[in-house]
Amino acid sequence: MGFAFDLLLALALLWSAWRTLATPDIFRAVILFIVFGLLLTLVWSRLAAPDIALAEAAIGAGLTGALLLDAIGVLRGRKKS
Amino acid sequence: MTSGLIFACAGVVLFAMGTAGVVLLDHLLRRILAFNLMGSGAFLVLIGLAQRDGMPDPVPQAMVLTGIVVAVAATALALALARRLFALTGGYGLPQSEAKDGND
Amino acid sequence: MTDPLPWLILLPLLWATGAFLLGPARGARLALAGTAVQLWLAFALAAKVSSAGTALHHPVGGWGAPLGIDLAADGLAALLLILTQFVALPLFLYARAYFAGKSPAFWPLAGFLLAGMNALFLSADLFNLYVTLELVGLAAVGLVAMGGGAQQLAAALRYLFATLVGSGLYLLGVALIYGVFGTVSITALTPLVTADAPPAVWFAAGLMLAGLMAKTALFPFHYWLPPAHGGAPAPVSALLSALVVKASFYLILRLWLHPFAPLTQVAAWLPALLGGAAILWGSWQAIRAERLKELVAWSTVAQLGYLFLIFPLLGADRLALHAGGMQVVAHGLAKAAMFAAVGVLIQVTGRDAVADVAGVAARLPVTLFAFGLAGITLMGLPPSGGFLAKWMLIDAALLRGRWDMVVVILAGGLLAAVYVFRVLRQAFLLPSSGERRRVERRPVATLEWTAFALAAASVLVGLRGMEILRLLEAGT
Amino acid sequence: MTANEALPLAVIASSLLPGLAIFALPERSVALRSALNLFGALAKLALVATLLAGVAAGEDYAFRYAVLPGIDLAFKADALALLFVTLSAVLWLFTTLYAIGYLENAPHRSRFFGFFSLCVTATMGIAMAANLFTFFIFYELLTLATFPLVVHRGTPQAMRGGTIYLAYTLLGGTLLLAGIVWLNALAGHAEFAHGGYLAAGDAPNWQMQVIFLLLIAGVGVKAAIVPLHGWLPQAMVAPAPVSALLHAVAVVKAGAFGIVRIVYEVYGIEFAQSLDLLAPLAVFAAVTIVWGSFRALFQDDLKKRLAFSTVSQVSYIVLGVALFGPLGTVGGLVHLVHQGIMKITLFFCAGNFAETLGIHKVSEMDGAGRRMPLTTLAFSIGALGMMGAPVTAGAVSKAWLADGAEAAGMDWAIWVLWTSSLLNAAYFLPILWRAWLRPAPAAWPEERIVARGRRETAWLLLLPPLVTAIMTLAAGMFAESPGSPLEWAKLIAAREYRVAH
Amino acid sequence: MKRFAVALLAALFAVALIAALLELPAPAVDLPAAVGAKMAESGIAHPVTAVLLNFRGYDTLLEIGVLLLALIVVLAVAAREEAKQPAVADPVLQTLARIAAPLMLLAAVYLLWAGAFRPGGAFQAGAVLAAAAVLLHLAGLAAAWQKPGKCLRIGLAAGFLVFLAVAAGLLVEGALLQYPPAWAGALILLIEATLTVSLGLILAGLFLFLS
Repeated sequence: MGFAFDLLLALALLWSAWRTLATPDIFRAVILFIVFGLLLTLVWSRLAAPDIALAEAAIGAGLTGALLLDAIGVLRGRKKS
Repeated sequence: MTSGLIFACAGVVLFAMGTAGVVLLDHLLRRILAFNLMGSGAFLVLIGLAQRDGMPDPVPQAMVLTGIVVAVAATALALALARRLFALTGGYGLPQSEAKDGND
Repeated sequence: MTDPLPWLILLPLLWATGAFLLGPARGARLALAGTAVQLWLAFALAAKVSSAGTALHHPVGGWGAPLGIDLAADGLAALLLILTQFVALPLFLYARAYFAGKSPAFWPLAGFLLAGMNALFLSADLFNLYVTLELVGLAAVGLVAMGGGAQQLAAALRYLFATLVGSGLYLLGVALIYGVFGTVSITALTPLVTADAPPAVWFAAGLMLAGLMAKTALFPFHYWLPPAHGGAPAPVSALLSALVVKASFYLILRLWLHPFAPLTQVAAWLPALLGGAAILWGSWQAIRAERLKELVAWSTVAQLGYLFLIFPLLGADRLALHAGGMQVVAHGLAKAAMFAAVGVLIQVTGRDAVADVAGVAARLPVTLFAFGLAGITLMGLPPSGGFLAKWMLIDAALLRGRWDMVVVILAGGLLAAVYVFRVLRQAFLLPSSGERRRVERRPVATLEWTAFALAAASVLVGLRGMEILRLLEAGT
Repeated sequence: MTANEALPLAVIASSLLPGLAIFALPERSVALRSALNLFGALAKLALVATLLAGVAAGEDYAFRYAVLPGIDLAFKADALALLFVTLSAVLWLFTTLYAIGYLENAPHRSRFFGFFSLCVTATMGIAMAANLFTFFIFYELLTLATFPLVVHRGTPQAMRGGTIYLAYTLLGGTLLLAGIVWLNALAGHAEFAHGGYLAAGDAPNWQMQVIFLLLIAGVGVKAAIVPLHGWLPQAMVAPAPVSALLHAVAVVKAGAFGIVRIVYEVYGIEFAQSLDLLAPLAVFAAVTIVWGSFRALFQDDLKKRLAFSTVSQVSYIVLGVALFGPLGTVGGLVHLVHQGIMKITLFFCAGNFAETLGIHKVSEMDGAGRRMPLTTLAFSIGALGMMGAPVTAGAVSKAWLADGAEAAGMDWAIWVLWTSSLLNAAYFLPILWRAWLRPAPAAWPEERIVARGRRETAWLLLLPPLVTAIMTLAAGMFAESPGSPLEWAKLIAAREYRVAH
Repeated sequence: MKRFAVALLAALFAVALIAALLELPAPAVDLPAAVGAKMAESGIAHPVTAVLLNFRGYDTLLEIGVLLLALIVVLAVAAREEAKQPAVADPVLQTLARIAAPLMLLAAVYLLWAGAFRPGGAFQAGAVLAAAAVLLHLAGLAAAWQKPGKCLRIGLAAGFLVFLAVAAGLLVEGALLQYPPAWAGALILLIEATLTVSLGLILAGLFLFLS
């Protein structure tokens, strides 16, 4: 059971990572990256590393995602005007 | 196969993907994303391999915490540079041949 | 201050933070005072290492490896510490006059850079080394980006990605090492790594060394260096070319000698091959370069090549190690001097094409002298430190029958002469009458003389060869 | 440090320190600069005189400083070193005087005299180097110090000459370095010794031969041995005092001196002979002697003609070295001095013609002897010396060389000497004929210094060639008296062969 | 072509390395045991925090340096960009932010306190603080930051400075960052508390100076 879940989680993680790089739309890529970060949080808790899970959620997915989204906001704003 | 080893293997793939991404992609934001994937891959290998016997190991966990903070610092720095470059040139790519037309 | 090791790391961190809080004017004063003390500490450390004859250890936190992190200083580390502070001090004087209160980010970034390098030289823990690598890399990128022009930002980003990939590879290597051995302490690892280590260790060694080579701009990973070093403000270029690339080279040498020695023998030809290619390709590009700073930056690519020639020659006679140490010192001093001199040329003439230095000999004799003296070191002409390095390198190559390397070394010296004299002969040329009317800024004496002092040191260090080698022998 | 260690250093410092001080002087402090120059030159002469007296009395002067493990920066003032040191020190004094006069009101004099002093410093180092490592250091220093002098005028032609000079000399330096390090790796790091320090067992013969080739090619560039002579005629774009320096005091002499050291004190004359190295060297020297003289025939540019003459004359020294036997050695060594004195006279005079009247070409020399009799007289003495006319220094050299060739069983070398003498006459006599016997033109090409009273040109320009011309005659007439260059050369040869046998 | 080559290389690398990972001997050094043995002396009950701030506290010191350094670069580069107005105010988001921000502050305090004996600590707490600031900004309740004034600068650097000061002060008695066991808990708490504030400010600054 644990093995199957881990395998599935690992595959989901790799899939989200792949989509992050391969998606043509940069906005979706960033969203996928945040998804990747949340999946990674799960992985950390599976690995009995709750400290990292917390940090990953807050910093890895949260702050980095916000930074990237903001950067895209600038990108889009410029393109429109 | 323990979860540690599974995720370590996933980490290797992630690292390879991320590295290829940093090398191949043109869009700066994507390269930054790829760099983050690369770092996450290395962290996974570190913890996964160390905990391949299933026992938690606080030492690599602390190292990864350090690594995550370093990675976010690098990401912020890269974004700051990329955004500034975007403000100056209007593009999120690196000019192909620079240093030829000295403009500084 | 009983033990100089931790202070060499804490001091620059302290003055860097101080400079961030207090602004550029007071920051510069803090930096100069701090670096002067660091220089003194580095010499004190070298004296201690020499008299002890072995490496000094400092267990951070009192735990000792492998639980805690150890600082360790042997002769090689002491030599690089002295070099770093010795080059940084005049460069900071130079930078203070160069920036004249502008560029407030320079001082804190320079402080972090120095702290990172000192920490790197002293660390005996692979993961801690990763953190120092990032500290050095990000500080260096920040310094390149400080100029703020599109060219500089693009160069900084290129550099950033190169350095991040480099440290990423290194980090994966550390992860593998920890996975296999359960420790990242170099001291603890050294007896554990043997030639029949599992393949993952070979991977780790390969990844770490490759990552560091990318950071050292070894051919063919050199592509990021010329724009970054050629585009940054002159004091920054000097710091980067003289010191920062040496930090990652130091780490390569360190790892090569200590934990990975049983593994690396097989592949020693590879860095040497790449180094040889770097010498030829870098020199050729320097000969073709149109801009002064580009020329000097390409020369760095070439000169770094010599450092990698030593790997197949390392052996019991230690000749190659000595040659490497000498080349690091000589090139560090000379390249700092050369970038500093070129900075003056560009500031005064307002242009940076090689063709624009025509007639400078008459107006900026001190600067030109500095350039020429630095050039002597780069060409490896006597009595400079570069000459001694080349002499020992040729000697080591001959003793092992490596004729191919002798030819490359000699050819590299001649090619260096071509690009150095390309500038010098232009400078001696009388400017055409139209050129002479150009409005020019007066040279700042501090800039000229710091460049000169560094250049003179790069030549005179050749007379202190024995001291340097003796230091290298202590515990390395 | 004892006095015997300090003296060689003092000889070097006596030009190095004034040189460095001169760099720091502002352009307009003419008097101070000249004073420094002359003080240095005179101090050096005094020091050299002390050394000469000491060496004649059998004193040893040596200094060493460890640079690398087993490798020293080492100086020794032996008889051979002093031959060259004395020549350079004496000629430097006159060249400095001449240069002060020549460069009056010219720009960048601080730079010029600074490098000028560095050149002599390097020459002293070359002369007193006690091992190949030290020799190489100063040999390369000489290259670097002469480059700014060659390009001093800053014109495109000067740049071209300078670049060619550099290309040749740096390439030569590289070969020399390769040879020295190779030799060092094979035979260890040893000092020059009478009779050489290499022996048959040190390495395979072919390696010894290749190293010899590398070393000789390295120093042969500066000695302008054909086919490595291409830079010398190009470098004549430099101002006249620099030409004097290149041709007589420092550069070509350093090359020739290097050959002497390598043959006698690295390989040893007997070992070199046993490796079959001397005969090829003699052939190269002979070819150079004839080829240089032959090319000189066709030069209309006066300085170029003199330059090709140097190519030829310097190889007399090499020929003497290559002739196995003490007679040839004496001939070669004494020519080291004689050629310097004679050639410097010629270049001083050429400079006077150019500075005073704007004469640069042989075809413009008509009647110069009437306008400038003293200069032309000095020139004539120098030229006759070069031809080997009796009573001059040149005659002494040639006589000893010819005897040496006979003794070594290389009779063909005598024919080479005769041919060269004929060619010398063929390119010098027309100049003398034009200067003395042809009528002066209505106007000189560019008259700059007007004759006043009995002085035909500035006295600082006139005095040096007259003195060196007198020395040319003295060295010929009093060759056998004690203290003459010939006697000193005999002393050296005696020491080299005493050990060799 | 290049794309294909790099992808192939990466794939080969991944396969080979995974193969190498599957057969590994047991590690020669057992660090978890060493950590366990010394926990009592560390002054902290939670192993990860003990490693982070005591056994390998030096890594953390340098890491804070990296973060501060990144902020300095962001300041140097971003200061030239024109100031941006707060984002368009969204009433729902604003209400949410008004409620969430104080809660997040509480959470941060909890995390900091918890770090001594269970998961949590200065980093997580600082990150939550930063998140609160970012949320307020996104809700239009806080403007993006301009050039930092003296107070803000001191706030940004305080954590690092206290850490440095403790490290330097401890040198008088022993090695770098060698806490006397009796004082370890208190000193680490002092460092963590100031670090939380500074980390919050730095992480928030990375966002707020940029936007």
